[in-house]
Amino acid sequence: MSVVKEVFILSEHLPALIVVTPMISASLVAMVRCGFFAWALSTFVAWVLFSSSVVLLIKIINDGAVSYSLGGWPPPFGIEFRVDIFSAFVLLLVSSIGALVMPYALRTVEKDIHAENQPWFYCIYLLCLCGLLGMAITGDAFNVFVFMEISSLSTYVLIAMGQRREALLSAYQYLIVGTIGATLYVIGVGLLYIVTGSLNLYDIAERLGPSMADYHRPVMTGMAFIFAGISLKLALFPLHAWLPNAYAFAPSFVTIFLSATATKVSIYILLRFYFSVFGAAIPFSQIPVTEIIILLSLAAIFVASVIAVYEDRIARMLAYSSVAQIGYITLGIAISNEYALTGAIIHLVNHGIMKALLFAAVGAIIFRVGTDKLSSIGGLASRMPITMAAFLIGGISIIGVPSTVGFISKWYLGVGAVNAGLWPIALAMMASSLIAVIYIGRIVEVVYFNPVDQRCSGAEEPPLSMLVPIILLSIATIYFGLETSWTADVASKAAEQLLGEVKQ
Amino acid sequence: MQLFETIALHYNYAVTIFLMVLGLYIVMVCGNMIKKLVGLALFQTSVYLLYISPAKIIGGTAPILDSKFSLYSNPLPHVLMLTAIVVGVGTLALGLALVVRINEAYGTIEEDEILKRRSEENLNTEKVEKV
Amino acid sequence: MELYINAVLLTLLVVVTLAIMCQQNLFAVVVLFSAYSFLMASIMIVLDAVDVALTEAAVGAGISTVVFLGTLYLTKSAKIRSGQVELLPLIIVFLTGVVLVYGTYGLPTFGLANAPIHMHVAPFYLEQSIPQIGVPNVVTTVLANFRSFDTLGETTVVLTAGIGVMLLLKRRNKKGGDRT
Amino acid sequence: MRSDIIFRIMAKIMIPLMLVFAFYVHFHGDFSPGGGFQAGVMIAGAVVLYAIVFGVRSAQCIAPQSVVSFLAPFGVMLYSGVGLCSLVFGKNFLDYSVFAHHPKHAHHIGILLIEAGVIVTVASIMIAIFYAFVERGR
Repeated sequence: MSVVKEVFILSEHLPALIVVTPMISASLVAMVRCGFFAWALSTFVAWVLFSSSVVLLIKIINDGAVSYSLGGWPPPFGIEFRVDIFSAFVLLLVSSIGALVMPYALRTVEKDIHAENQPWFYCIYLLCLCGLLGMAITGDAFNVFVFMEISSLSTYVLIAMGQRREALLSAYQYLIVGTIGATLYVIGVGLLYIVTGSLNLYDIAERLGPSMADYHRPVMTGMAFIFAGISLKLALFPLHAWLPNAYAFAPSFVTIFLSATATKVSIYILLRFYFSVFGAAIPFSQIPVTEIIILLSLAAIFVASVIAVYEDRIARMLAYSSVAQIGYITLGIAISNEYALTGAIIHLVNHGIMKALLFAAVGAIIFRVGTDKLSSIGGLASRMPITMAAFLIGGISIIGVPSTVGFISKWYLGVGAVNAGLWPIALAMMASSLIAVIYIGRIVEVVYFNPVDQRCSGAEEPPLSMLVPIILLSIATIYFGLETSWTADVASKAAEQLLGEVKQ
Repeated sequence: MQLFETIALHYNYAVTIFLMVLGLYIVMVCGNMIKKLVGLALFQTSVYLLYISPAKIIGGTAPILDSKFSLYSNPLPHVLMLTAIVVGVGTLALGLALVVRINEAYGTIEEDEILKRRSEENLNTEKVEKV
Repeated sequence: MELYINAVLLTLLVVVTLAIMCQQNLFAVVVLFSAYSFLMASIMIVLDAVDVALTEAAVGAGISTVVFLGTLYLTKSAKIRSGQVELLPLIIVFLTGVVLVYGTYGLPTFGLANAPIHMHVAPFYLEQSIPQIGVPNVVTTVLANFRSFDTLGETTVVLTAGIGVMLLLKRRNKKGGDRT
Repeated sequence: MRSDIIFRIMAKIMIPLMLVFAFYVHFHGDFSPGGGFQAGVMIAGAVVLYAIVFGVRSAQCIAPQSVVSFLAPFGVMLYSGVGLCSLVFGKNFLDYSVFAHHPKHAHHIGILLIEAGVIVTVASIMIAIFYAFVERGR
């Protein structure tokens, strides 16, 4: 009986626990400093977080949004955690990827990171997880900044842990760009705070409308700065220059985790501000960003895809493809009718799943062959059939073939574009899929049809601890491509709710 | 005198913007990694002025309550900027640690020199592969 | 009066910043940055932000300078080559400046007690600090009570940065520097 | 610099003063400017001064590397432990009212505890960063 009661009390405090658990376990890992313990505890925590975000999402679907005031101070005086369907969905994405990559970490981290540094590495990983979850859960504009910095600082370190010296350089460049982005965000929040006097996102939204009359200019400038700052963080074209190197040189475990989560959480923040804060206060017709975002997204989709075609390293190719896929998401946000927005939100998750799968497969290739250069992995499919089959599944999902997750999101985005009367955009999306066919096709050709390269003649399937996450991710890619009731329902509910907050 | 006062009232924001712009310029133009971080620090520091200036009330006092005063400046921006200072020094330390490691790995901290070497290396490896 | 002290200090700040920009000697840049931090701390005192001033003096002028000097020592670098003026950064910076001027021109007048920033949330802190918590320093109250979670996050940021630096710089016991 | 007598004497006078001032700033933070963060940086400053004047080896005798890197996460642990304490007693995270019956006392205890967490983490991290840079130069 008392156990039930305790569980009930805990579920009441779930929002706080989701953020604090990784924080505490990170400090525990750093205090104990034993390699295997660090991995075991991180894995345990990641799976606990995964299950608690499932519980949280179910609870929110049944009972509606949850507000949790930290320190017992009611908002706007204290910091508030506001979890609605959308944030719970993003929490679930982050924590599920965080949990899925943990078994994968065991062997790759052993290989990539010196034994003495492993506990600290896992500590930093947990802090990164904590920062990302905190960004998705908090309802306070400045608290977002604090968690953004926790996640960014840990990301810089994680990237710098790469084997090659270029990793240091990309980490440094990311540090410069990321800090500029965060500072621009703080400037924007500061301007909003000066004219509203509040930091709580929902309180700002309420007070923004009345203060627009007197302070039109600062509000618009604040909005521009917030959007510019977040765009740097989410690598919106043409602010994407940091991303390909960062993903290509980081340890493969880090790349999988970051590619699936880091930019997605930034997109979540963008959506939060776009719909729940500015959209709720200012009629959209007065926000002149829609056309700009559509143009930039189309440019991202085409330019990044074309660059991806000419890349020689698979990791960089996939990184450029990430920039293109982010373009799809921002496109859906800009069209912002119900279908397109649902498509954008599903694509957050779907792209997370398929990019994690692709990078996991590339990580396995690097683990066994030692390189991911196209020129030296010819005929690898005969040596690593399961890994390459998983890669193929991820590849056709990137292209958007039916029965994969990639198709679902593109379908919603396309229907959204058509509903909005934007036929050319729907056609452009189809054309861009053809470019994806080229770059995925290049890899498939080399791997399946070229003679076996001498470098990978000794290669074999990766160890089971790496193979299981790869297989799970490829099953997810197909399962959520066929059985859409789960993802699409939640996403459309989230989209409905976001659009419901917008002032008409 | 009136003119002086108007200028003085707008001076805070003017200087804030100047510092921001200059900091950003140093970050973007300077090839030296240490100086780049100095520019970044300037950019971050200018935000303190943006937050603290509007918190001030002329004739008010610091927000430490006492029966002798009744007008206090706004304490909330002060708290936010304490956090920002901490974040700033964290970023700086991390950036400098990266610079030290880059210097060990490449033997220089000038960005353009590193890029030049990298392109030379690329040429060399291509030659090797062709042979 | 405080307005004019403020103006003089701000002007000094601008001068130091310009000197930083033009200076080619890295050691001088670091020392100037330290001076900049002290000036910033003085301005914070004029603007009644005493806690921020104390922190900026301790961190900006103290620890940051130590870390900068440590890096200079480790990288053995003293001079930098002067970069040429590039067009694109200039345009971006100019645009940012224009947008900022546009935005800040409409802000409430400096130093007025009835600006929106003083009307919402902040009065609650000032009123409730003594009756509810019994601490006269409102900055401490907000830091440790009302927004204590921010402070937890801030401490975590410090931890992240510190562990990151240790991870990057700590020599391994056996053979270090096996990076190719 | 080890042989410079002026430095050594001045440091011997300054370092205790710095430490006393740091603790003043920490414990008097309720009534005057300051708090755990500023105090932590000052303690770190005292150790840095000691290391500069008397050598890093002797500084590491007072503040050993292992202790420093153990205490840094301990501070965060202490801080979040306070929050968990509130949870255990059924209040929201970081609600101090669980520590005593009288709300003002409870807040005092709460502030004291979390500031202790902050000072421990900040001081040890700043010292650790300094050590990391110095050790790299050997």
